[in-house]
Amino acid sequence: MIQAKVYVTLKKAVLDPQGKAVHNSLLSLGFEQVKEVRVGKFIELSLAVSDEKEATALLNEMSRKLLANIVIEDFSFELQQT
Amino acid sequence: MIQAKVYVTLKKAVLDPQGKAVHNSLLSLGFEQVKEVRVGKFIELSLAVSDEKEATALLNEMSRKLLANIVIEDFSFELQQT
Amino acid sequence: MSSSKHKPSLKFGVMLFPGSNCDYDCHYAVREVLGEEAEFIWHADGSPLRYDCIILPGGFSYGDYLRPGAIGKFAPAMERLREYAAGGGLVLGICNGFQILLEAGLLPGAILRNQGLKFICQDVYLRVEKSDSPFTSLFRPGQIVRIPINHYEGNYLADEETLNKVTSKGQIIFRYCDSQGRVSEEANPNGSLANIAGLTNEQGNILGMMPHPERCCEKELGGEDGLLVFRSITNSLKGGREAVAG
Amino acid sequence: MPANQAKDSLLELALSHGLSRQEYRQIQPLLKREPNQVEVGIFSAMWSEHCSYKSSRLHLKKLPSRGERVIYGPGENAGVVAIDDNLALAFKMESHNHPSSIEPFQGAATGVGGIIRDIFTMGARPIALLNSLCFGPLEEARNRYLLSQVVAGIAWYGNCMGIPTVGGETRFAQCYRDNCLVNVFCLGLVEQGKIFTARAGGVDNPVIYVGSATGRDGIHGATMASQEFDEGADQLRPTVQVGDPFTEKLLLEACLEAMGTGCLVGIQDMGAAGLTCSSVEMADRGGMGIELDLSRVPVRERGMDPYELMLSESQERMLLVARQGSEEEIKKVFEKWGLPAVVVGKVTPDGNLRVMKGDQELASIPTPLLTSQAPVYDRSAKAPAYLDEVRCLDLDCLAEPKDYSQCLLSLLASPAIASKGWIFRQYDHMVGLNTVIRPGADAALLRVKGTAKGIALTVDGNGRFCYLDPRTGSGLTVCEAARNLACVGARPLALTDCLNFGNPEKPEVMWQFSQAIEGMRAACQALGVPVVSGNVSFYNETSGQGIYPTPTVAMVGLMQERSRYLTCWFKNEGDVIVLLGTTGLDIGGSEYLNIIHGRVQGTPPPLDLGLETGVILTCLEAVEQGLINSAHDCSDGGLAVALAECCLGPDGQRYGAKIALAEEMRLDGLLFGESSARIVVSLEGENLSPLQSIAKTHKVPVKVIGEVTGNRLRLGRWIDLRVEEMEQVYTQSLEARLATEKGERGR
Ligand SMILES: Nc1ncnc2c1ncn2[C@@H]1O[C@H](COP(=O)(O)OP(=O)(O)O)[C@@H](O)[C@H]1O
Ligand SMILES: [Mg+2]
Repeated sequence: MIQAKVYVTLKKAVLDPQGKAVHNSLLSLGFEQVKEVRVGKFIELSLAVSDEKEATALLNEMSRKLLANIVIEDFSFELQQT
Repeated sequence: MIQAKVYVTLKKAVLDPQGKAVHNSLLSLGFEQVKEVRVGKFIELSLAVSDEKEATALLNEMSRKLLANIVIEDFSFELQQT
Repeated sequence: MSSSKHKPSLKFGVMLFPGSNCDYDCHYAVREVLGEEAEFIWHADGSPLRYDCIILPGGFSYGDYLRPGAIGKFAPAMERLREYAAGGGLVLGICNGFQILLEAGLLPGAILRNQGLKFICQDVYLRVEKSDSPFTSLFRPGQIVRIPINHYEGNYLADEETLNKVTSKGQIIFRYCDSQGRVSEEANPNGSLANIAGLTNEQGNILGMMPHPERCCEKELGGEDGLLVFRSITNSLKGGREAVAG
Repeated sequence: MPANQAKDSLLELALSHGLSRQEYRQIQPLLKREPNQVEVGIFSAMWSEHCSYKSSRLHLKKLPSRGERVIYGPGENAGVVAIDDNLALAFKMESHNHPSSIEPFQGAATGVGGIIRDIFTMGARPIALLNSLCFGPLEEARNRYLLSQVVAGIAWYGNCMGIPTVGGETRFAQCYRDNCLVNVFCLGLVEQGKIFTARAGGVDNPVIYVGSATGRDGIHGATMASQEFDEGADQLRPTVQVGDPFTEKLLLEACLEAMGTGCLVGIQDMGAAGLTCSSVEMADRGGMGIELDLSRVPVRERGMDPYELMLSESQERMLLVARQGSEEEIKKVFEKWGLPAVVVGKVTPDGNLRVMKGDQELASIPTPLLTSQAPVYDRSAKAPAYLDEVRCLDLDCLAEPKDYSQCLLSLLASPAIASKGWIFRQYDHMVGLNTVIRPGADAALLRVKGTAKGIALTVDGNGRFCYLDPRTGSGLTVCEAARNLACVGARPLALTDCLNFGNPEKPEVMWQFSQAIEGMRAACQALGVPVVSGNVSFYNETSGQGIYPTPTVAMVGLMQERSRYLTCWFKNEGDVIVLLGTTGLDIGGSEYLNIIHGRVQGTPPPLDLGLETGVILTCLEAVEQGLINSAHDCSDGGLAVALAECCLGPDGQRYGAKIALAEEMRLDGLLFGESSARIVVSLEGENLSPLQSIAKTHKVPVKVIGEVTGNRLRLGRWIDLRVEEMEQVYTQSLEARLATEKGERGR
């Protein structure tokens, strides 16, 4: 079994309305130390796979096809054997 | 400057409709190896703070107040000096 | 109430995804108001599509989970839609239908959460940027129309190259404007790039738009501007015999 | 475990569910043996206030529930009322107050999900939603957070379902700070021959579970709604349920399709107390028993025990009884929609709820013990002491405002009065292609496709009036709802209510409750409006602090010829403005007194049911004869606010007015007093005399008070404002207050 964590984030060049709103809220709550906020997705998957290479290939494919919209988003992931 | 990554996830016992829908979709795309999917949030913040202790305290407070809805969500974070 | 003054001669298909919720409304607008035939296309049905025009209706296919349209794009019927569209068939994607077309790569760009982050249901003004498309053949160039929007995610985005391309190729069909036709930031309800409310593919046979024309096809519901979209479609399909409105 | 220690822990369990010791002791003699843990759970849930109506039942019986058009009254999942020989409307309102104060977004969302299931359970396709919301003042961040999250939750669920939210109401008072009210209403359309009820029938017919799998959500939910909060309410949190409108949409379509197969005998949604309540109610209504096998129930989590399975309140689930042999056909329908359908039991002849796990019997209870033999209380009632104090309002000590224009602007800016556009813009109010009058008017109007008919909807409540005098207040609430319908031109058909009160074990609360029922009964009888469904929410208290007694009423009206509908806005320059009804010195309990003087005092305006009926009928007949161009009732803010609102048409269609009033009383009373039974209408001069003769037959005073003209509202010498200025204040105030929303949860 492999536990995977996929991070999906908006591309740098894309304005992040949600991040901006969270930033504004944080500022108005007095957290002035916050300089930038970006909001992305964090997807946890359990894979019935033991080989990390296989898992990596699968995750690349899943992310490209579904988990991220590569027109506007980047993705990355981490694996952990369990 | 500290770069923080906050992970917000639904509590274990809480229904994750989004995760369920993504899981079903992955299955029907033929990714039968996927056994579970949970969808959470991934928030990246830049903090104009140099002390990690201070950053930790801030992040705890921000998460509790705004970033996570602690009634149904858990959060965790990682720091990185930049 | 049905305005079917003539015998229906055209057949529209309305694609039904799990979670679509404007499917009946589109069906109603086509049959009862426009007076043409309409049929539902079940998402899981993979048989070839034989229609004069296919509508991808609004709603929340797959709950809009992950991203609007992200899951719907894999439906077997969508595979058929690609073939149908490649053969030049007319496709109208409304709201969630537009989002699915973007996710499927049948239209350029992507949609983000509204700038204000809130759901918006209200009438907006649109300027018709191109009146010689099959979807706008009965509009006057630059005509200002009023059609409701209804979405969380209508904030259209594309990279610079794409924007230049869709602009220069005349793919932008509708832009958000004010009642005087001014395309401005104030008149932009959701933050869309260049106030884009609707655009086509390069071939011009697929239109995606956030506003809901099916919601304003009858006076009783607050306006008939939306009907002009449907009438334009039938007009083009029938060879453009109808005269341009007022 | 020694026997009496086990008994103690069962008592503990019952108490933790909110049962009293005495109630717990009643179980053994009824059952004629000691209950086990699962049975105690089942008894506790079914005997909870929420499921048993034990404190309210005796009072609810007093409400008129019959009428020529009533097909189903209270006792079903929703009331059903005929609108012609073929079509009927199913509707009901329900509260989700407690879950919403714990988690406002999900609490409100699952409230919407629940009421929608109640409607399609009847075989009706839901076509409209309403909501009634009460919060603490918006000055406090926590209240702004609650309001925005509740609205977002309702929007998320309703919008995703594709059911338009066409109206609602939103009120504010300090007493709702820790107990916000979230009442949601749903209406569906059904052909009379296709109505379903929640009855089990036919021995050995399969009981089928459909929808989402069962998790540990909301265990204790029904009992949570039957308990006061204390500061330790946080501990109740793990019970929060998360909604899945996508699954509900599939469930809706699948259930309606399954109903069309002719295979279904009965159907019931799983709401409060989940599997327990749904199976007990189905069995009981059908006079049958039900046997369930828990090993077949679809689960989301591992290791759930029978107690949890029976009491889980996971959302988006239904229980069906189908004809034997039709299992496969039913399964096919649900499969098409991607939903599980699992036979989990069967109908039995013995009238017992029997819970099995494989071959092992876990519980066996005759259902009447859980329903008709559940405790019923005639709780003692006593007028609260606060009344003497708050009811005396010495007008001589009340300074009259110096600047009435400013005063009107302050009222227009008050969140109770200001436009709720910020809220209803977030609701899809057009899907379904039926919305003829959108939110923002006195009542919403839906068309009934294929007919000339229209259905008008309104929801009203007035906690402040009810606090000062629950009987008059609730009567006035019913009248206001009927008046709102009359203003668009619809005749009242029937109503549904949510009765939101404090702790019924307090005699003062019980007094408020019984008085409110009295007022509602009287008004319903006078207006001829039956109460066909409803819901009671008690224990809206935190640390002993209760809410205003707040009966909320959603009324449904019918227009035979909807093309004649009216809105409240002035239509033509030069039209004559007329006031139907009479103005008394009614400052008590008014929004003016509250906002300008910061007082909640006095007595509400008198309830004159004869005049109310007359004014409503006058308005209706005038609409039906095409005599008038606009109609708007006077409510919060009185005549001056009503007139201002008439000027502020949608899409910037603004009209001014010049009004002359005789100074027959204190000016603040004249302008802002809230005398009931008043409607402002505008019409062409030539229609004045026919209007007068209609009014005469109903003994309704008619007064010409002015004319539609220009772009200012001029009210005597006292008020002179540019309509544009009023509009700005009116349309932007709520948003401006909420813009200070920092997203903070504020706890
Ligand atoms: N205040 C009330 N007025 C009239 N009828 C009521 C009232 N409260 C409850 N009822 C009726 O009692 C029955 C049980 O209500 P409830 O338990 O809330 O329904 P459900 O089980 O569908 O949630 C329903 O038919 C409801 O219409
Ligand atoms: Mg009104």
